[in-house]
Amino acid sequence: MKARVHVTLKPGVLDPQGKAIHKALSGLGFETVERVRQGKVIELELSESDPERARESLRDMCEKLLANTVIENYAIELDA
Amino acid sequence: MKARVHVTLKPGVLDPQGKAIHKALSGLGFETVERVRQGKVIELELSESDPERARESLRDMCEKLLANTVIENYAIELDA
Amino acid sequence: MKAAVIVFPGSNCDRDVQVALAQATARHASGGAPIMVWHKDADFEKVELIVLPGGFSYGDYLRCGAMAAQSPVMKEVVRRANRGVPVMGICNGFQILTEAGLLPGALIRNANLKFICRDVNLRVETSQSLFTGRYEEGQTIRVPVAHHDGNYIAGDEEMERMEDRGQIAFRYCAPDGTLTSDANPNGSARNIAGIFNETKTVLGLMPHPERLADPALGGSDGRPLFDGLVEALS
Amino acid sequence: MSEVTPEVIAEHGLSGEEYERILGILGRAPNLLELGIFSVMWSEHCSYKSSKVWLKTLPTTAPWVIHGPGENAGVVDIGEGLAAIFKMESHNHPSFIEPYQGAATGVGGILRDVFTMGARPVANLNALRFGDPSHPKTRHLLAGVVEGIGGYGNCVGVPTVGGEVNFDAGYNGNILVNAMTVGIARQDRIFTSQASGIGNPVVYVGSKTGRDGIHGATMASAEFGEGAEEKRPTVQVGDPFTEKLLIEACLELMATDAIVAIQDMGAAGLTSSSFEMASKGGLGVELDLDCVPCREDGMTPYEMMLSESQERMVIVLKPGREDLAQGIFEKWDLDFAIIGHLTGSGRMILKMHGETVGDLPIDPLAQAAPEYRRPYEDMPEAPFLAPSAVPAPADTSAALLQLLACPDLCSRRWVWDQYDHMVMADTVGRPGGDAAVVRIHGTKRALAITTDCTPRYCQAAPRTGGAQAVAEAWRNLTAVGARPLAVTDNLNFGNPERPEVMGQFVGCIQGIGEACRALDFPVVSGNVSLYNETNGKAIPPTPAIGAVGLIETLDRTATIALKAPGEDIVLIGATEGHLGASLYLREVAGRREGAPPPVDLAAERRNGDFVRGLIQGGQITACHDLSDGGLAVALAEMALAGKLGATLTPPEDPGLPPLHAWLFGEDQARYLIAAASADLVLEAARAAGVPAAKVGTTGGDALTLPGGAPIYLNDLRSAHENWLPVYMGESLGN
Ligand SMILES: Nc1ncnc2c1ncn2[C@@H]1O[C@H](COP(=O)(O)OP(=O)(O)O)[C@@H](O)[C@H]1O
Ligand SMILES: [Mg+2]
Repeated sequence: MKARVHVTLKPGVLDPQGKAIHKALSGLGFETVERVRQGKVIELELSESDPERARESLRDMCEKLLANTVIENYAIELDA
Repeated sequence: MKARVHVTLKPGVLDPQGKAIHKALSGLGFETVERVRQGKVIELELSESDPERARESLRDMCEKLLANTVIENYAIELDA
Repeated sequence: MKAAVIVFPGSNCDRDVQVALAQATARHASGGAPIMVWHKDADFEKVELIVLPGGFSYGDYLRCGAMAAQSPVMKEVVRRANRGVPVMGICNGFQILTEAGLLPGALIRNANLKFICRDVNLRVETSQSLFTGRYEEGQTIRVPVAHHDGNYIAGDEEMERMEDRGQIAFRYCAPDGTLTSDANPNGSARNIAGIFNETKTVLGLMPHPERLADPALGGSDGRPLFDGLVEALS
Repeated sequence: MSEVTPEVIAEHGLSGEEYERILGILGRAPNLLELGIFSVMWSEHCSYKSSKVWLKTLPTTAPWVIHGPGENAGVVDIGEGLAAIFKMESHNHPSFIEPYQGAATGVGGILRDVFTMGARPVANLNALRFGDPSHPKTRHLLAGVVEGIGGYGNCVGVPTVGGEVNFDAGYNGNILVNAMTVGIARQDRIFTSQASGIGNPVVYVGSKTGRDGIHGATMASAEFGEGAEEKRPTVQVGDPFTEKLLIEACLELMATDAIVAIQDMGAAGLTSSSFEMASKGGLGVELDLDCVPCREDGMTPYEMMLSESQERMVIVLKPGREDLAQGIFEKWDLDFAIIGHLTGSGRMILKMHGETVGDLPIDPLAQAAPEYRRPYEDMPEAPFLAPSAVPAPADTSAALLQLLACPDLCSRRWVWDQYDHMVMADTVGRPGGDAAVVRIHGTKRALAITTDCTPRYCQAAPRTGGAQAVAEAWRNLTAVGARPLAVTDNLNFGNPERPEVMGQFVGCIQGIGEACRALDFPVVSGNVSLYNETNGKAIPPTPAIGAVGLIETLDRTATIALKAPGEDIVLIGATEGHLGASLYLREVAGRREGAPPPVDLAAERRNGDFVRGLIQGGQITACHDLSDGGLAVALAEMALAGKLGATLTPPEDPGLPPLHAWLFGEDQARYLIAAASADLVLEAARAAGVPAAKVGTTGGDALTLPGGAPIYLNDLRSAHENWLPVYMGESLGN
């Protein structure tokens, strides 16, 4: 089973990378850009076939390692 | 309009981060994990309201800045 | 005094801090060089001080310090820290301490997105700790930084609590001790370079005192930190 | 396996004549795998076919040389049973295509060459050449290369302590990224790649093999043209974390008695490493490709043998030591696999799924590697340009400010701030001085390290330029009080099939050889990078010289910083005011012409030995060698480093050249020193037959030149420090 975990900064947390990208895009003349935030996406392949168990184990991975819940949120997506 | 750009390594390109995360997850006892790849997700807010023009401008941003097309692929998602 | 330096895969200042501690120990007390503890050794001998060294544990992949914080030895470090054994994390060690929850807040990418290696000036915010007893409050010292992710952040309330409890150990400052944004190499909130836990038994700092603890290297402002620790713990 | 057609042969960069030779060696047609192996082994990159005959003319021996060229890196005796092991290598083409990864893997590769021999790497340097600052790609390439070098070196925990950066339109389409590593080993623990012992296991360690950089070695030998960027997928990604583990694991294994021979997998990966080991030992090797750790499914023998995946090594173990070795590599979380054994057959036999997929004779292939004596044209040396033919500036102070702020002379702080130059806590002389000074851990001794080359001199007069590069490296080591020991070179040139380019190559090598001989400064390792061209236009000839010297005791060294007010400044060496090919001529007068300053090797040696004696005798307080920009620039750099002003006064001497030539001329074999009093120094110089003159005094907060208003150090500093950060689009003051 394939899964994707999105890890993004919590609202309000400073995002130096996003800010720099925004600045660089403006510098390149992309004037329609109003806000940029950068996050991570982690793609996993699991030998687990039960979606419930997969989701639970992914949640556990996020809490323990994949996200720093002090500053980050995560979202889990399972491939059907 | 909100948009999300996923930037991932091209298939076959070494992903040291993914490799290390995989090892760390195994070390933590997550034995169902078979493969891990790490990518970036960039969330943007655009003042553009025309989806076609937005998509085109995002493609341009990816080619010029957001993705390193030598080793990375990108995918654009527009929020309805 | 006996100290332990924890070695994670990718640590690269482990020897540097071992040398600085060994020299301080030789100057003041017996006890010999610190022991080096491999990250898989969850069980190591009793020590008076635990040091998490700088470097790139696990390549700094995912997030700096994240994987190291989950390694077997860290469970033991957390247990001992909670029992009051002094712990110091330098640079990557500081990042590991925040990831392990022993210190509040987080260290994110430098504001200019670049790795920065240079001497900076630090203002010592308190001399009332095991670690800073040999400095004077308000003293300015010169110590190098070398990091990519040293931009300290914490929530507003957390930050106020830390200020109230005197948990700020060091701040980046101009040579005359004033806190300016030019003196802040990485964008850290309130120019913070190092913090304590509530009981001031755990210290995390981004600068590397072990790199200027030997006059042959062009300065020794880092030395009192090691001397003070050895003296306090012997 | 697909068929070997004439197109396939051409794609592999083999000429018809070379293919005939292959048929002769095999007595049959090669299969694709075998053809691939021939192609990489005979590529310019691996075989040195165009340069070999000339490299042989370089001096390579001295009583202190332990291993000269022929090993992974050169080895010299540094006393106390220790050896310095070092080499420089190019990663030019990959860095142009993907600057971050290209530069990063360049650092990884040169580190492996050094720790393969048993050394702990203690210092990295990098010699970089970029195109014109106004070229649209330059900024991006500079940013990526510097970030990549830092990204790799910082993570492995080896300080990056020095290097050089030049800008010239001649590199617009072909930048140069040359990386150097210096390591330290015990003399009784030096490892080589010479295999021995029939039946001994051949072991693979490190990272898994992927489809990285297949044809990379061939690419590095092929000229750039339109569409070069299409070759992108061959880019390799470096994993410095794995490299760090590999260093520690290899050094741990090296402390045991388990290793017979060891070799990193560099260009042409498993092919050239296993070939080289067997060939040096006069043996054969049989590999079972089913055992090679692979990152991807379904990899073919061709891909496995030609992959350039990074962070991998091949080791021949003593029999019975497999478990010991495996334990160490597993402790460090690295792959470990026994992939074959040595044989007495003299052949390389490759097996997969129980079948022989390749069978090549080792010695004939190695010995029959093509060697070309390519035709060359002697390159005429540019004519002498009289100082009086170069206009004086309206204001010498303004000219100095302009020079100090020019791309080739401005401060490189923006670069080295991104490199961890202090990790390992032995960096005594940080970037910014003449040579980096790295303490030998646990001792009071130190290595001095530098890289140097002045391509505009090499372009104007290859032979003089080659000699000058060596002389400048020697001078930089001397200026910190070190005894120069040996050289590694990185010869970057265009297409050797063109006689003009070959002429530049030959001229530079001759100059290098002369200088190395005269200065007792042998070449112990190096690398040649040819075909640095875009659309038929070659880069300026760039023979980068890396060099290492020894400081016996750290309290007898010197830095460039002025130390105290009221001291005398003395110029050592003769000044004729050579402005040909100088930076003053280019930047201030806007001209590029004339011969470079002549290199008088006897004077170089005499003056250098004299200065080193002063430093070792503790008689002077600061020392700086003179090079780009001449006297005025050198003094400005000393003032900035010491945060102390100075006043420069030309001596009363009827033979003095015109003032601007005296200030900015680039005559060689010169040093500026500061001392409490000039008298003793001048007297000693007279006794030694060394030209010396008092030219100024220290003090104040400004630099005062004859013929100009005083320049406050703050203004001097902003001129010097701001160009690079401003160019890179950064706000200042941070
Ligand atoms: N320009 C040179 N001068 C002296 N020795 C050289 C030069 N170029 C290459 N060599 C030597 O030739 C040998 C092979 O070089 P190279 O193929 O670059 O090494 P590696 O395969 O370890 O990368 C090395 O011993 C190297 O030091
Ligand atoms: Mg090699």
